[in-house]
Amino acid sequence: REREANAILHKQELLETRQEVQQKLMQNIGSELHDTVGQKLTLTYLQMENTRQLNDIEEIKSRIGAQNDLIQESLNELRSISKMLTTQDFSSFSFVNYVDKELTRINESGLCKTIFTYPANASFDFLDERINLSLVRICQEFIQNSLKHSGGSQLTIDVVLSDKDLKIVCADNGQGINWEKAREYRIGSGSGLQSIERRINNIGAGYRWENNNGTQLHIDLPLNKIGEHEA
Amino acid sequence: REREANAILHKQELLETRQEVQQKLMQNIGSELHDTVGQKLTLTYLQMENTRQLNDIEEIKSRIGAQNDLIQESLNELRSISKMLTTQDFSSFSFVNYVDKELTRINESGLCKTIFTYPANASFDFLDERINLSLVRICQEFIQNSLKHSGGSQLTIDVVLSDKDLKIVCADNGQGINWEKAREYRIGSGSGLQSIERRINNIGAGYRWENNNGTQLHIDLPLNKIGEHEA
Amino acid sequence: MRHSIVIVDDHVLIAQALATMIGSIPNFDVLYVCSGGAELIERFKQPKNIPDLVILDVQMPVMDGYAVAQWLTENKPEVITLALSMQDDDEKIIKMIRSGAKGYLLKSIQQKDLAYALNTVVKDGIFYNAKVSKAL
Ligand SMILES: Nc1ncnc2c1ncn2[C@@H]1O[C@H](COP(=O)(O)OP(=O)(O)OP(=O)(O)O)[C@@H](O)[C@H]1O
Ligand SMILES: Nc1ncnc2c1ncn2[C@@H]1O[C@H](COP(=O)(O)OP(=O)(O)OP(=O)(O)O)[C@@H](O)[C@H]1O
Ligand SMILES: [K+]
Ligand SMILES: [Mg+2]
Ligand SMILES: [Mg+2]
Ligand SMILES: [Mg+2]
Repeated sequence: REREANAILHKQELLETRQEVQQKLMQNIGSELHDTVGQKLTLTYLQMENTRQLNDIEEIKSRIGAQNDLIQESLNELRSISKMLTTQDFSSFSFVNYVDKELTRINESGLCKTIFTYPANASFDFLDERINLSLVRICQEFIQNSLKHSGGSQLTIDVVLSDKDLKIVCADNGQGINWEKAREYRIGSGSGLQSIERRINNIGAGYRWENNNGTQLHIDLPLNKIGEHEA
Repeated sequence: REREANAILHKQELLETRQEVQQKLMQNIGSELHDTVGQKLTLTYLQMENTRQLNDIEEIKSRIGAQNDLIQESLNELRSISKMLTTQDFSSFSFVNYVDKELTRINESGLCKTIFTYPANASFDFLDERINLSLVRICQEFIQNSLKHSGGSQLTIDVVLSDKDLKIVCADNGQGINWEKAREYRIGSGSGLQSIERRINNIGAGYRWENNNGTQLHIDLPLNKIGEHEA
Repeated sequence: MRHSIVIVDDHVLIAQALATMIGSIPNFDVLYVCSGGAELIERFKQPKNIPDLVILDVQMPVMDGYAVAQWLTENKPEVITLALSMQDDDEKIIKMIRSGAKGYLLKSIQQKDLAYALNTVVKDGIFYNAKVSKAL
């Protein structure tokens, strides 16, 4: 009986997290569309208006060529975003795949340089969907904060797997978190930093923040704790 | 005890539907990006390439002007899609609002002419989230089928509210459903037509398909049935 | 030798822009453009409307590119089909090739690349650029 009730609550938590991940992804893609494709097209538009004022036909033609390259780039971004939206399947996926896709897209969009390292041959199948989704939400939140607040030019996520634990280090090379200032935000309940910490606790992992040429978040998930929640 | 279990199942169904609505919206926006902004930019690109081959400077300049109008249009569409993605809130909304937004967007994108009529002053607050979401999913599916299969140029949704019932008529002016052909699809479990019918049944409504200068779906939700599922 | 081309795309303006581009490629002439498979099949009833090459959009309502390519393969195998798409999706490329397409072009193509693709496909019967080779 107790067990059954737990299973149901667990399922519910899963569904809620899945929806949250999805909603965040939509928001991120929405602002990315605006910031990358939108900016590029605006630039193209302005440059073409300038081109129209010129009087040297060869110059005009060479500018059209350059502006068409911008359109080509916008099209490429649009294609990858469109594909991301149409093929995203949230019901079965691994956090490594997701983070890989997400960082690749951000890198290609030119918003920020991104580096993702993970043990290529390792299987992460031992992680259940709840942990996968939670790790995705944590990384999503870190990535958004870095893009929004850090002012840095590079984002790195490293995943290291040992017999004992799964370690994830998220880092940017920005100005670092001003914890004095951030404290105000931490009082409110819905903030990103709080939700990062809450989720890490929920999956039985530990964490450590460092300001070290930017912001670093060290996450440590002991493998022997996995499955405890399910029991 | 029984009641509690029911409430939980109900909540779960809700979360699942919410996620489904969201996922479909993402897919639709993904293919819409491709079909509208993508095609427009592709057209701009091709036309500019052709403009580059010309030798009359005045002609070139007037073409740049026309192509810049296309870029401007693409930017407008991009903005509205980006807004849709960033502001969508699935936790509290009415199906009328949602359908209104969705049809407006499709109309503006030029994919298809759309008309939405509903009693402007009526409140739909008596519908719970489950029914709202189900109605959204049904309309989403009908709209996508019309865009994909009908070949028609117009999509209409009419909502009529009386003391006794809520009537919704979805219609396109396309080639009509070929039920012989559609039967093959109906054997598979995940198809759109099947999910439309299943959802209508689930909320206690009735339906009728008509082929009448296109496809029409008549939905009839008796108001006295609302709330029965909750009891 | 001159080669005649028909372009099929539900976005008629794109078909026309491509037709303009082909207009200045030596030895290739656009016979007409049409907006879907049904129209193409109707036109093909007259022998004078059958070209050497069909450039075929992948995503079209009612009858998509795969269906049109299959129809062409079964009914007019002598006509060379080139697939045309906005997306360079592996799955789409493979499916079009399976349906009988002899090559795959992105819609946002430069004139010189289009010229190269057309010349290659009439010479070798096939045009595999890097993307197609990778997908296969
Ligand atoms: N990577 C970072 N670099 C620099 N400052 C950061 C970084 N991450 C967070 N901060 C600071 O911490 C504050 C709190 O972050 P938090 O994610 O909790 O809220 P937010 O990003 O402002 O809002 P929300 O996440 O709810 O949209 C931010 O406003 C910012 O000042
Ligand atoms: N509005 C419509 N106009 C014309 N034909 C339609 C329409 N809606 C459905 N059909 C036909 O009915 C078939 C079944 O539709 P259904 O939504 O079940 O599947 P689908 O759209 O092909 O695939 P899915 O919805 O799973 O992506 C379609 O393939 C199409 O031939
Ligand atoms: K020519
Ligand atoms: Mg934040
Ligand atoms: Mg369908
Ligand atoms: Mg098309």
